[in-house]
This record gives sequence, C-alpha cells and structure tokens, in this order.
Amino acid sequence: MNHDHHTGRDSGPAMGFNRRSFLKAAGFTLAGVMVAGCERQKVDKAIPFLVKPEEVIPGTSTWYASTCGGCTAGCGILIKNRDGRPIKIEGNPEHPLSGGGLCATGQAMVLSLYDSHRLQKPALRGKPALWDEIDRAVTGQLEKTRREGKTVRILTSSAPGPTALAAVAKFLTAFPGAKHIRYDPLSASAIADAHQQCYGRRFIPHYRFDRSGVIASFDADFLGTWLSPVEFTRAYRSGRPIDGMTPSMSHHVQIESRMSLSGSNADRRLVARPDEQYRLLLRLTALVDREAGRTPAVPDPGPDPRHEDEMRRLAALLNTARGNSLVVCGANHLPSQLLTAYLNHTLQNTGATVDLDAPSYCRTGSDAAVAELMAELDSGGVGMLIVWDANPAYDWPGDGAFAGSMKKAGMSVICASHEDETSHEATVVLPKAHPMEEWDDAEPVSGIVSVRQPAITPFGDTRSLTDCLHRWTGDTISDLEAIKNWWRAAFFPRRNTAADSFDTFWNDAVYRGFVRVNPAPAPLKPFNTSSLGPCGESGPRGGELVLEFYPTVALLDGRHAHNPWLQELPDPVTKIVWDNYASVSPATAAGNGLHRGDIVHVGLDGASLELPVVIQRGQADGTVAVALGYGKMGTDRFSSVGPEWFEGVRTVEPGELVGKNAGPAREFRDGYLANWRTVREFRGTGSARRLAATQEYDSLRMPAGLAPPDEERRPIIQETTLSAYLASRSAGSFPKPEIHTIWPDEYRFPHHRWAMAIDLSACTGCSACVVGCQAENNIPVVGKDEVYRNREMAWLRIDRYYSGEDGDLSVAYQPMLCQHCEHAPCETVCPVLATVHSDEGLNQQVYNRCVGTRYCSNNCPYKIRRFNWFDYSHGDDMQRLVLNPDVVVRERGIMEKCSFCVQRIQEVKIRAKEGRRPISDGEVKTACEQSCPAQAIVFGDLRDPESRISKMQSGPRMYRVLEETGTAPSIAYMTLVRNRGEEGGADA
Amino acid sequence: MPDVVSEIRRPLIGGNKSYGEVTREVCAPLDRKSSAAWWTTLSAALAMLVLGVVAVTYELRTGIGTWGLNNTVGWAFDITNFVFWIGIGHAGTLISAILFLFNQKWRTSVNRSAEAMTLFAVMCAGIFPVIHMGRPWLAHWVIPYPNARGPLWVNFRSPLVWDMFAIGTYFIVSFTFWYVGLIPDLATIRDRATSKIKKALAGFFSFGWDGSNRTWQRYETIYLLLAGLATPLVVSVHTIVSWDFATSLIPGWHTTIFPPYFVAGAVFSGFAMVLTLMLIVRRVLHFEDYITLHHIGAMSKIIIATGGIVALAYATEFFVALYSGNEYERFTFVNRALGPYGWAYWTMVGCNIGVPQLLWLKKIRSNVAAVFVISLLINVGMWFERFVIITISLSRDYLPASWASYSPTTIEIATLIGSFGLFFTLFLLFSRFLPMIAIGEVKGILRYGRSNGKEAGK
Amino acid sequence: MSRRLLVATFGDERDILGATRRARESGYSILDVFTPFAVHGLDAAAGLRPSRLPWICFALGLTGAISKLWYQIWTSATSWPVNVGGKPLNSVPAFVPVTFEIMVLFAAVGTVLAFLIVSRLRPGRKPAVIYDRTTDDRFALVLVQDDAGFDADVVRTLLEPFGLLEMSERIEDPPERSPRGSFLIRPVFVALSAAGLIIFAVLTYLTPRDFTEPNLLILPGMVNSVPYDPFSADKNFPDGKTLRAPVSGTIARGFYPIDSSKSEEEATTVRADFGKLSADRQREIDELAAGVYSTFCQPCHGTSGAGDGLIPQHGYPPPPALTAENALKLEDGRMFNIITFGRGNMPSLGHRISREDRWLVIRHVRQLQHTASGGSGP
Amino acid sequence: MNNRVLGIFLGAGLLLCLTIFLTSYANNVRLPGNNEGYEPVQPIAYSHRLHAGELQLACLHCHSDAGRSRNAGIPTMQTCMDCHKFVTAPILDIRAEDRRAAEAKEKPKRIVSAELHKLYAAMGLDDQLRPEPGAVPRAVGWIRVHELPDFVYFNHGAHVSAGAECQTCHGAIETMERVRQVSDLSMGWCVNCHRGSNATGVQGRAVAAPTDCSGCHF
Repeated sequence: MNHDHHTGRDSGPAMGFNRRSFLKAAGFTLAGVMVAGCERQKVDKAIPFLVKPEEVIPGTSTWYASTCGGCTAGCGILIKNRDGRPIKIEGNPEHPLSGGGLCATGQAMVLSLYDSHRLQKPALRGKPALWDEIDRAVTGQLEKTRREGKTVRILTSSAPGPTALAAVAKFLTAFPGAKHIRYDPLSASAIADAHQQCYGRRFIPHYRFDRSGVIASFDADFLGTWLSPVEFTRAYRSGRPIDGMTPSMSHHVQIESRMSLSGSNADRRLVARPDEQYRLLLRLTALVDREAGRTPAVPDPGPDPRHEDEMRRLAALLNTARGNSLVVCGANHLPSQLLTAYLNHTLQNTGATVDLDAPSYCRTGSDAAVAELMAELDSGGVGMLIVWDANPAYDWPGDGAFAGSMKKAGMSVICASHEDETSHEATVVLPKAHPMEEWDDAEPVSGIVSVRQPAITPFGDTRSLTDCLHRWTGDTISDLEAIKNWWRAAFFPRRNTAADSFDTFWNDAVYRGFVRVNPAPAPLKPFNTSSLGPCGESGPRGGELVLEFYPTVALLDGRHAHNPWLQELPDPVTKIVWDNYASVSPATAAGNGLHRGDIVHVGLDGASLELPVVIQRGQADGTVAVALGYGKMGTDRFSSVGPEWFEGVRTVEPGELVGKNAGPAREFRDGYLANWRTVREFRGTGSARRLAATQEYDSLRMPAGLAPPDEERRPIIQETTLSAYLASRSAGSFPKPEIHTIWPDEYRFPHHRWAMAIDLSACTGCSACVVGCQAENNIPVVGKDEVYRNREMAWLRIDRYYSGEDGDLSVAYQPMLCQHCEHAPCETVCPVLATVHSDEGLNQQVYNRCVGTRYCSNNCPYKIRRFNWFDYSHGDDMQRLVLNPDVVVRERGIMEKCSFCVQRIQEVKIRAKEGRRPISDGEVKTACEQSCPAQAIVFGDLRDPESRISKMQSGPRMYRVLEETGTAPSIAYMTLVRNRGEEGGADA
Repeated sequence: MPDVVSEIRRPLIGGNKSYGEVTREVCAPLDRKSSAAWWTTLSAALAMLVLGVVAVTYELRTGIGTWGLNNTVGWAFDITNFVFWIGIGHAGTLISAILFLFNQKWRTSVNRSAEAMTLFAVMCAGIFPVIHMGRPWLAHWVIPYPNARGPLWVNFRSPLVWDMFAIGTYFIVSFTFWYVGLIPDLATIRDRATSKIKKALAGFFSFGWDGSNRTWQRYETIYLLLAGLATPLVVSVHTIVSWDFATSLIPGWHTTIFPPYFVAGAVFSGFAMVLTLMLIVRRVLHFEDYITLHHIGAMSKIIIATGGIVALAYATEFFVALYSGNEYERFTFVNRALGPYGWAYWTMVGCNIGVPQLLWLKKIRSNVAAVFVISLLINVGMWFERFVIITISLSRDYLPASWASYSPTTIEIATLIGSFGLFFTLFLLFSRFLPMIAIGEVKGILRYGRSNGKEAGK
Repeated sequence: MSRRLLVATFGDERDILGATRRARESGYSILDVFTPFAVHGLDAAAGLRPSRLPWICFALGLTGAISKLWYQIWTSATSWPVNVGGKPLNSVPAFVPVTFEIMVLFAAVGTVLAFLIVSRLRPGRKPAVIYDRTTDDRFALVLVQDDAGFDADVVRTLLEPFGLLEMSERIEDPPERSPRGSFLIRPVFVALSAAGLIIFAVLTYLTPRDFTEPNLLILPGMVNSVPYDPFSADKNFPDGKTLRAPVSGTIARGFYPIDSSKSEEEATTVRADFGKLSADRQREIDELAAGVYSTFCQPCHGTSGAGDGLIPQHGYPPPPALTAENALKLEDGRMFNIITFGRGNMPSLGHRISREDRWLVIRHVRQLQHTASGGSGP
Repeated sequence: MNNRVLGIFLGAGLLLCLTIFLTSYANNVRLPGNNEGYEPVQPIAYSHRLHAGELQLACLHCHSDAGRSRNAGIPTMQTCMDCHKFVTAPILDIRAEDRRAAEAKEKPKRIVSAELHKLYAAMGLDDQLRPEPGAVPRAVGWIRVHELPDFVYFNHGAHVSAGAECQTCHGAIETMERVRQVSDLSMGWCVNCHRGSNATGVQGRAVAAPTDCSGCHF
C-alpha cells in the first residue's frame, strides 16, 4: 500500500530536485532550454474496450441514481461516471427528501472511493487471509458459540438498509439469544426513547421544517449536522419564501450554547449553557401550557431573568402558531426530549410539522443497548461479536473501554473501511466496501425507499454485510438478488405506483434512485402525558465550566477523517481547517488569560483533553466546546500533505494525528451519551499551537481606532428585517452608486450573457458549494501550512461576518467567488492576455497562457483569485482517478479562479449543438448552484428575459458587491432578510 | 603657481590639475594593482550575490510559495525591490541628462559613475519582474512577437507591458548614453595602455576613436540629442512604474498624484544612492579633487528639494483620501499610519521627511560622514515607502474577509541582499576596470572658474 | 595617391582654437583637428557645418512612434480583437506609453547608430591616430597639402604665437582597403562560427527525425494529462486500462433497460413524436437519418437497402434485402431490437448507434422500402 | 593561407551545412512540441486505406462516438470482430484458396492473415476462431497518434455535428496505410479554421465556432 499520500505526478516527487524542476530553474537561458529543456513527448497507449457497453461512451459522462452513504440521512444522489468510474456526486433533483442539493460530506465521498489507505483484503488475527479462511473461522466460532451456549452480538451503525436488516434478522433467528445493537456516535437515542415512552413505539419522527412557521430549536443544529441536514436545509428554505407575491418567513429561535451553523442562521439566538437549557425548556413548557389556559404539565422552574422575556415571547408565538410550529431539541437527554415531544403534541404539531406516521429511520441506535453490550462482553458471555460500520473503540466514552471489553468476546469480527481503533483490536478484520462500490438499499424515512447501485466494481476484495451474513448461515446469493428478493417481498406489495410487474417497479426504482411506497403501518398509542414523569435533571451548575461535544459539518463523527477535502473544508463558523480546538467565549478566555492558539488542559473525571483555544464570539460563557471526529487513527498519513520546503510546516508532524479525539472524554450519563459534561480543571499549559483559518478578520466593522467617523461598517452585505422588508421591498438597500465611465460600451454579447444571483437570505453557510466546486474543478488540497499562510485554493469561499454585540450576535454568510465583472479590473492589467472576457460575459482565465505575475489578483477587489504557489499535488495515482478530465490540472506559477464552470457550459452548448436546439433556462448549472441544498444560487443567461436569473437580477433585493468601484459584476446578491419577530424592531 | 580664482565661480575641479594629471589620476585605479580594500569589498559583495543567486535558484525550483506572499498580498518584497532599484537608477540619468541640459557643469565629475549606477540598478530592478513571475521561463510572452498561436499578441493596456517597454527602452538608452560617453575615455585608455591585452580590449571597444574634431562635433550633437531624449524618458519610466499602481483600483494605489510623486521619490532616492556611492568612491579612490564638497552640497540641495516634493506628496495623499469621501481610501491611509504596519510607515516618514531636514544646515552638508549617514537613511526610507504603498495597501483592501497579513521569508530577504550584492559587485568591477570619471568631460571644464587656462596645459 | 600632411600640436584648448582659426583664415586646408575633449568653437573655427544628425533623430523617432502606434492598434483591434475588461478594442490612450517609449528607443539608438556609421566608428576599428597624445593632453592640427605653395616654415611662423609645441610633416599613403575576407579569420569570428556550427550540429542531431517516435517537447507544462484519459493505461485496475465496464444490473440515466416486449410501445411513442415535428424539422431529421444509415448500414445493406454493400463483396455473408417482404412486415420495435442486439450474422450495434439514431435508421429504412415499392418520397 | 580564401571557405562550409540540413530534412524537421508527421508503428498494421478508402466505410462506422463524445474513440475489439469473424483474410487470398480447393476438390481451408491473427490472439481465439484455452482476451494497446496538450479541450462531437469533415484535421486518412499526423495542431491552425468557418460557414450552414479562450481552454 502506498503510504506516501503526497507523491507528485508521474515524474516523481513534486518538490524533489527532478529534471523538470531543474529545467525550470535553468529555463531562463535560451541555451538552457534548448539543450536541457527538451524531453520526448510521452508515447501514449490507447486501449479500447474489448466489448463496449452501451452506456459507457468514453469521454462523456454517464449518470447513475443512487443513495448517499456519507451519513445515514440517505439523500438521493446522482453519480457522474466518466469512462466507467465515478468522478463526482451530485444531489438527485427528483429525490423527495434532499432534492438536488447535497452536503459537503456527501459530495466529498467520491474522493474517499479513491483512498489507497482503504482496507483491501480481509485479515485474520492480524494476517491477510482469504475469504474462505475467514468464513471457516467465523462459522467455526459461530458453531462453537452455539455449542457453548454463548451469545452472538451484531453491532452496527444505523446504516444497514432494509435488506441488510432483513439479513441480520434472518441471521439472528439462526442463533438463539443473538441480538442486533445499533449504535450512533452522534446519538439521537433519547429522541427515540422519548417517543417510546410517549407513543409506545421507539422512533424518531420526521420533522417537517417546510411546514413550520415558528421553529424553536434547543441546541439542535438541524442545518449543520442534526439527523438529516440537507433535507432540513431544503425544507427550512422552502418555509421562508420571501420573493413571492406574499413574502413570508418562518421565525427561527435557536437556544444554544456554542455558535452552531443553525444558530448563526437563526432569526433570534438565545445563548444558554447546555446545563441551563433543560430549565428553559421546562419554563417554556409551563408558559405554553399557561398561555393555552392549562395547568402546566410539568413543574415550573420559575423565570430565568436573562431569558424570561424571550421565553414569554416564544411561548406566545408558539401558541399562536399551533399546528404550524415546531420544537426540536438536540440534547441526548431523555427529559428534554420528553418535553419536546410534549410541546409538539400540545401545540398540535403532530401530524403537521411532526410526522409520526412515516417516521425517520436515519438514527435508530440506542446508547443503553451499547452499554448493555459492554456489560455482556465483560461478563464473557459473548461468543461472537460482529461490528459493522461502527468504531466504538474510538468514540465510546472511556479511553480503551470498548476495546477492553471487546477482547473478552470469543471472537470479534470487525468490518471497517480503514484500519481503525476498533479493528486494531479485532480477531477478524473485514474490508468495508465504499458505498459506491456495492449494491445496497436504504429507507431513511418510512415509505421512501432508495437503491444504492454501485458505480464501479470494488477496488478491494470486499463483501457486503448482507453477503457475509448469508454466507455464514449457508446461503449464497448475490447482493443484487438479495435486495431484489427483499423488495419483491417487502416493498412491491406496498407500491403506490401503477407498476404492474416487479421488474418495472425495480427498474424504475434503480433508474430514479428511489421509490415511494406506502409507509409501513405503525400503530401508535395516544400521547402518554404521564410519561413526562418526574423531571430529574438538576439545574445549572453555577460557576463550573461545562464541556460540550459537537460534530463538525465536515467530519461528522469522524468517519470522514481520511478525506482531505473535508479536513481542509473551513468550519462554517470558525473557518478553521485541519484541527479541532476548545472553543470558549471571549469572557471565559479573558477570565483564564487565554489567547487564540494557547493550548489548554481540560480536566474531566477520568479523562482529560489538551487542545488549542479558539475564542468564539456568541458562545455561552462558562462553556468549552470541542468537536468530535478528530484524532482518528491513520490521520498521521496527512503529514505529507502540502508543499515541502525549508520554511514549510507539516500539516501534522509524523506520528501526530489530525486534532484530538474527544470521543472517549464523553460521558455516558443516565443511559445516554451526554452532549456535555462538567469540567473539573481548565487551565492553560503555556504552550501554543498555530491554527490555520481562511479568514483573519471577522467583521464588517472596521478595527477600533482605524475607522474614519461614520464609516465603521463596510457596505458589503445588505441586510434588513422582515418587517422593514414588508414595508418596502428595497429596505436595507445601499444607495445606488453613480457609475461614470469614459469608455463606450461596445460589447453586446451576441449569444449568451451568463450571470449568477446569490440569495443571502437562503444561504446558510453550510459549505456544500465549496466542496462541489473543489470536486468539479480539480482544486488541490494544499495543507494546513498553506492555509495558515492565506493561500487556500478554494475558488469559492464563504465569507462570514459577525455584527452586533456578543450577547446578540448576528452572523451573515456571503459566498464569494469570481464576480465575472463586465469591466474586470484583472483583465486590464494582465500583460499576456491570460485573463480576458468572452463574448458570453465570462471572465476567462487561460491557464496555459498565464505567466503568473499575480497583478490580476492584486487588482481584484474581491480577492477571489487563487495562485499556484507550488506544484500542489493531487495525491497518488489512485486519487488522481477522481479528477475531472474536462478541467486541466494547473501547474505551479499559474493563477486560477472560478470559471463559472465553463466546462459545464461548454458541455451543454455542445449537447444543444448536437441536438440542433437552443439551450433552455436552468440547463446549465454550475457545480455550486447544483450542490446548494437551500437553492441560494441561481445561474443563467441574462439574454433570455424570461430566465430565472433575469427575473432575480431585476428584483428589488438585488445588489452588487462593490458596485461603486465600477467593476460591473455579473453576480448579484440578494439582501439578507431576517425575521427578527414583530416586536424585535430593527436590527443593529 | 597660485591659481587665480574667480570671484563669482569657484573651480569645479580642485587641485589645479593639468590635462595630463586628470588622465593619470582618473586612470590610476585602472593602472595600479587592486587594493586589499577592493578585494575585501568585492568578496563581501560577491558573497551577497551568491546568497541571492542561491535564494533565487531555490525559489525558481520550488515555487513563488517560498516567498511570504499570499492570496491577498500578491506583491511585496519583489515589486518593492523593483521600484526601489528603478528609483535608484533615475538619479544617474538625471545627472547625466537633465543636468546636462541645464548646463550644470559640476555633473561631469559624477555623471559617469551615476550612469553606471543607473545601469546596474536597472539590472537589479529588471531581475524582479522576471523572477516574480510564476512561470518565468515564459517571460518572453510579454513581448509581442509573431507566433503560431493565432497569432496571439499581448495586452497593450497592461501597465506591465508598458513597464516591459519602458524598462527595456530605459536600459538600452541608458546603456547607449553611458557607452557613447565612454568611447573617448576608452580611446584614452587604449593610447596609454602598456599591456597588450588592455590595449586590444580598449582598442576593440573604443571603436577606433581618434579625437577628430568632426567626430567630436557629431558626438556633441548626439550627446545633446540623447540628453534631450533621456530626460523625458526618465520621467516616463517612473511615471509608467507608478501607473502599475495608479491604474489599479486598490485603495492606496489608485491615486492620480503617483507619477510626479514617484518621479520625485526616484530622484530623491537616486541622489541619496549617488551620494552614498560617491562618498565611498571619493574616499577609496582618492577623488577628493574631483568630487568636492561643492558636489556634495549641490546634491544635498537636490535631496532637500526632492525630499520636500516627497513630503508634499505624502501630505497630498492623505488630503486626497480625506477629501475623496471614499471610505475605503480613507481607511487605507488611517490604516497605513495606525494599523499593524504603522512602524513601516513611520520609518518611511522619519527617514524621508525628518532626516533630510538636517541638510538645511551647511555644517551638516559639509560634513561628509553626516551626509553619508543621511544618504543611507534616505535609502532605507525610500525602500519602506514602496513597501508601505505596495504591501500595506494590499493587506487590507475592500472585503474585510480577505484581509491578510504578510511577513517576508528568508528567501525574500536573501533575494534583497542578493540584489545589493549584484549592484555592488558590478559597481566594484566598474570602478576597477573603467574610468569612474568622464575624463574628456572633466578636461572640458578644467578651466572653468580659472582666469588663465595656459597653466592647464603645462 | 599619397599626400603630405603637416601636424602641429598644442597644449591648450585656447591655442588650438586660435591656431585653427588662423590656419583657416590663411587659406590652409585643414584635414582635421584632434583634441582630447570637445573644444567649444573648434568646429566653427575649422569651418565645419552643423551636423544633420538631429534630422535623422527626428525622423527615426517619428517612424518609431507611428509604427508602434499602428502595431498596437492593429494587434489589439484588427489582428485578434479581444474584449479586455470592457475597454474598447482601440484603447488609444492606453497605447500612448508604449508609443512614447518606442519613439525614444528608435530615436536614441538609431541616432547613435547613425553617428557611428557616419563617423566610421565600429568595434575593433583601428584608429587613424596621427599623434598619440591627442587622447590625453595634446591638441593636434592637421593640415593637408593641396597646392604647391605649402611651406612648413610659413606654417610654423603662422602657428608659433599659439604656443605651438611641435610640428612634423608626414607622408600619408592612401588607406589600403583591408582585404574583404580579413575579419573572417579573426579568432573571435572563427570561434563564434565554430560554436555556431557545433550548436547547429548538436541541434540537428537532437532533432528527432524518426517519425515513428514522438517529437521533443520543451518544458511540458500541463501538456500531459494529470486526470486519466479515457484510453490511457492505468495501473489502478487489474486489466491495466482506464476504461471500466459498469457493474451488471446497474441502470444509468438515459439507458433504461430495453424490454423487448415493450419495444413496439416505445416505437409508437417515437413515431408520434416525429409526427409532431414541423416540416422543416422533418426534412432535417430525414437528412440525419440518411446520414446514420449510410454510416452504419450502407456498407452491408447497400444504398438502396438491397443488401449489395461493399462489405459482402469482400467475404462477409450477404444480408437479406431490407426491401424484402419479411422486412416490410417487421415491426418498428422489432427492428429496433435487431439493431440493438443483432440477429444472425448481423452484429449488435447498440453500443455504436445511440437510441435516437436507431429510431432514425428505422425511419430511413421505411423510406427505402417505400421507394422500393414504387412510392415516391416519404 | 590567403585570408580571402579561408573566409570564402568558411562561409561556404556554413552554407553547405545549412543547405544539407534544409534540403535533406526539410520535411523532417519539426520545432519541439510540434508532432506533425508523427507516424508510429501500430501493434496491428490496420490499414485505413483499405477500410476507409477501398471499402468506403464511413469514419463513424467504427469511430462511432466521434459524433457524440469528446473523444472520437478507439473502436472496441468487438467492432473489429463484427466483420472479421467472417472475413479472416484479404478477399483475393480467400478467392485464391477457393480456386485452389476447387481444383484440388477439397474443402477450402480457412486462411488467416498475419495481422488478423494478432487480432484473434488478442481476443483469445485461435485461427479457427475458437477460444484458446487459458487465454485471457486483452484489448490491443494502440499507439495514440493525435494528441492535444491537456490544456486544450477538444470535442469531436461538436465538430462532427457542426459538419466538419474528419479529413480537415486528420488529412486523407482513407489513403494512409499507417496513420500519420498531417496537421501541426497548433493554436493558430485551430483558430484560423474557426475564423474561416465563422466567415464562410460549414457545408452551407452558418456556424458559431468559438474564438474565445474558453472555447478550448479551461
């Protein structure tokens, strides 16, 4: 296996002294070039198919509908295949849940496919083995277990789909006493258990943000990482239509401690420590009940003076919006979830915004069951432990706790994609196929069943869970057949289409990627109010610090830690890459004398963490927030990411991991993996670590003492409130600048005039577009040091600006990419015509003409140009398979930037030309537009007066950034409208 | 015999020299063996040069990333050095051309070495636009030559293309000017050379000059023409260099006063550098009679004048920013003075406005050591002026999200040192192998300020 | 023809001025005056007319400016007009700086070249030094004898008051023209031409003339593809090539499995779709259909569909005529399946002809059948 | 030696070298980077002259993706076999064998030409077109002749559907035994064709051939 992630192109290591680089050095003198600069062009082989399948046309893309395997949300995807291999993942626009969008993680999955560090072959007791040997060992052990009267346990994530679950069920029947335990490190166990208590069935309801007029979220980062963020983002956005005839916006109140993605988008944000939130929830419940003229179902904890006004306002709003409001809670805390369920029930939201009949299956895990499993393991009663797609040794509380218990099992069989903490300790290690390599299915929400079809034959010698379990019970059936069989039995009878034969039903499902069937009938008991019971949790813990754990939008629970695109994706809020850190509020930092980057020691009962500090505005005082998913085994591979030169600093030192694993520091409390716990010790260690962020300055407000009077705030983002907007559609608009030009306007754009509009009200800052752009345009990963030096390569960045005071902080996101200015300042200054305007309004960057003066970038007021400071590597030979063959990989010394995905424009134009037809509106979609779950980006042709873009660009909210400089950008931004609530008044 | 000194005009050349003495004395450094001091200085200069060559080679091999630049600050040391060196170069042309046109006879003692300084400074300057390119091996694409690409030309609207033409023309014309002036002196060397090699070389390069009156007449004509051409040229060159910034739209760059501001600054820094060099040369090569206190005083006065223009420019910039009502522009200037790079700004102001004021005092003007220190400080200040304009303006421009800071790497500092190494190496070689003072021209003014020329011939 | 020269030397610029003036006034013809520096007034004293070099300078400057301005306008607005930042193609104000620079360059360099030419100065030229201290501290007046009354003593008397230092007479032979090839044997030239020849030879040697091999490439930036080309070799896969076949059972967008039993249904839809097209579009479609037929079918089935293509004449089993009875009866859907999957000796063409084109071919075959059965046109 | 003689001698030598160079390599010398004239030996001596010339097969008959893809495509091995499962040798050879067999009154033998033998071997077949035991079919690795630098995007489909003849760029392929690159494929060559086509149209139809940079470079 190639452990050198950072090998250069075929000509050897990119930074080493090879012939080519010498030539470049010698390239000055003509003689140097003439004598030494010549190399013979490669003799290229051209190897055709033996027999060509109809659907693979070399040089063109073929699309496969499938289901994303990045998390368990089960979004619909379209896989772009080129020459028979996937090169990009996009959202499936027809999918009922996710629509056409897809999150950053999902899109980055395509890179994981070409990860040469993935396990390729099974291993038995640390040695590579053949499947036959594995089968023999496993079946032998199973037999032995049965003989000895021990039990069999299967531990999986929530990932296994209906067919795999059926296979598991069948397998379990063969072994009496066997159990299937599901474990989600980002657990929603308490939600399911709360509904068990309230409705008599364990499930997570399907929350419908699109139908909600008032959303109260207690620490649920539903736009970022909670349950099904893509679906929720899309729904959230469709609940805020402000451009229609009757503008309306849902009102979103977020009660949270750290600055989450959802919180940064909330209309109102209440800062409360995690240990205070239950009290607030109780208070809200009491207020809602009182408002409705009922006796509170729960004891009223009394008002909290800091939040009382907001709580009363919220209670009133929720009551007015009965059946149209939604309360969600992210805490993995049963009493909180019971209250949430009660609130939704009493507000008559069930059946409207909370769908109980077609529940969500995306997180079915139970924390208590895992704890129980560990106890069984410790008792020595487990003869066989099969772990599939879970890494409890990494993320279950207690350092080495699970691994220790696991060793006591008669045999442990672990299936993992990489060598990880759990597989490290296992008897049998099975390579896990990438979700794009095998047949699978999924049912993220009852009644929405989707197929996962493989887009390439597996690289490794892998088997699916279904296949293994079948074989170990003596069955041999292909995955495809198994799925078809199960579908014939389970879903075909529930079909609600006219499909007359199963083949049609199946083919349609595979073709479209999903099929809707009638939800499985799920009888519920009426709401059991008594289940609310005694509300145990004590109140806030006073002066103590609490440590809060959260997943990042990129790595989630750490399953994507091997993906360099995601490691280098800036956190939407902190903009930090390649690290996790202890985030604290400015007051807490000041109180402890800490500065950004100082390493702190966080002492806990039985665990400790040492992390660099990040001072985060808008965070609750007295809390420390740490991201999960870092410090994963094997991430020392990234030590060679980025250029090597004598002042360069490695992304991670050899042997060091990316970030610190906070998982074992978590606490299993009252039957749940708690989101937070109390800190015993918090102090600086005196050392510091440099953190690489893509943004140095945080605010539109100029630094103190430097701003000329009345010019403290830069007019970059237009924002207003809903009430002001309703009064005047042009509320918040900057004065329209007068543009004077001495030049006649002689360019007419005869064919097309491409342009883009970005709705700041819709953008949540989720960064899906950033990865979409990276995948589409072959943007290299540059490493931590380069980001630290402000040399990130992302063509599209999301600027994040804070405004207002720390207590009531507003956040604005602004996707910033090449504005394709009609009067582009970059073009005028390029000496060699490497950046010029096309007759379709594009600002073209011609890489092969660029000599790299960087003048264009200096002269760009938006600073969206990116320079190849080094020969950035695109990974090893395997990773190169992901590159888009339609976009050239830039060598060092070349300027690059957003091209408006010109390759996609050209492709559509050529297709239209071949079909001798015009291009229709919306046919050309840029990668960022395509990926946006919130549909905040619209691209199109301004020459077509009926196009969406023409309408948007003439709308009242439209403005252009830095229009007064006379650059005439092609990108229009739409005013950010916040629904601050009627009494909220104007914002800062 | 006591020299009769004019009441009004003091002689430009001290020591009451005869023509022969001038020849002998100016050629003396060429005749004698190189001194230990020369060797020491040359070794130091060569060491700096080697350091620079190593740094540049490393940069070319590895990438521009070895400089401290980033997405926001795309130019810093590289273009600062470029403008600095171009500015240095301007004094040479100014002394040889403008002072010639204004009939300033005192220029003859310094014009040769000032012109040489121009050439070497332009060479140093010319390196930076090439090595700052990401793909310098394609630098020839800036030249509009017919090609097989369509043909694809260059962008004549780009100030970098203007630069290429301006610097190219400037170098060629300055070289021509310098070389034309050198031809009669090379003939002198040829005619008095004792070694065969020297005679052959001087003979080859003196083009067969024989001092014919007819040739002298044409020579004078073209010298005047060249001076007439070089004067607008030197103004145009730094104007064009300033347009690199003035035609852009970055606050702090986009300013109409840049051309005069840059030209004045260039003259200011150039004279400072001429002073620095002349004071060393005077001391080391014993040219006290040729480069007199009068010369130093005259140059000091020019420095005061141009320094005043520069100070006015600094003030005007702030006024323009304030008066523009443009918030980006205003912020840029407040940020210059009070922002994170304020120290660079105040270094610049101190060295360029504060220090030259000392030259008002005659006592300081006639103190060689003091003038030397002041000239050095002005060079430092003028380097910082370009750094302030280029780097600080870039580091905080329009969108606060893209603000970034900059700090140089070892490679950049080594490259700067290397450019000084190249400059001094070339200058030292020049001082050793060519006459530092225009022999013919000095002879022409030898009688200046003396009542009787008869003695001069003796 | 040799001539007699009289060389008088002086030590000061005033002396030479006076002496020259006197000699000229006295009617002597002055060959030249040699001085170590430019002596003011000497040209007038020697009776020289002002130089015409300024005119040359002016002309060259004008030429440079006009040609460069034209060149910029031509390259920017005519040769390849490109929209640069929305500025007009002919942005004359932006062309001024370069125009100016080239004007100065032409004027300055051209004037100096002109000076060198008219003064006969060139590298390596041997100076015609009359008196070797004229480049140091002596001034020499050279008179040439042009009539019989040239008396050295008279001249000496004439010049004595001007501090004449020395006076000598010499006979000057007419300058012998150096032989034409002389500079060709200078070591420098020999070395240069030898170096040139060697470089030439090396380049010639290095230039690949074996056309079965690819040519040389200088600094191949971004020439070789970093992403994999469809047909390139690829070590990532066991079969060593990049092209992958899809996993069986998968269904790609646009490639819904062809169900033989439903083909006729689909054919009906396609026929209906064609029917909806305008007459113009129909004609266009017919052309396309004929094109597809001639590409894929004609080689065997022949132009008229009779089965008389060139391929059967070269050893391939002849196909049945498309105009035969059983072909007429063939349903469209069935025909589609035959094209897709092949039948008998006919190979499968599904992977070569797109689905739309297959329907087009059927349309064309129907027209051929129509024509063959005596119909005229579709 | 007389200077003049030596000079003349040297000058003449130089001229001679130049003349030899220019005349003998006039058609052979290419500037680096220009692959005009490249004519590699292919693993199977497939003759375009025979197939495209004599048999008048349309280019797209085998390169069937040229009209719908970026790459014209190398025909699959199966495409060869479509015909060559019947045609195993030149028709004259087969006829000769038929005649010989008729004279000798025996069944004509199957004749397999040397080049087709290579095809069958690649397909894992023996000369009777039966699968060779143990042989794995492997696609032939042809040598690529026309190759643009990676920084140029060229789409065959766009050109074919616009009506451009294959021969415009590839030359008279139907006359070549072995394929040779006949154009220098330089940027100027491309752009001038685009300009010309925009001015005159292609096959009577107006076309919009891009002359923008991003028509080809991205």
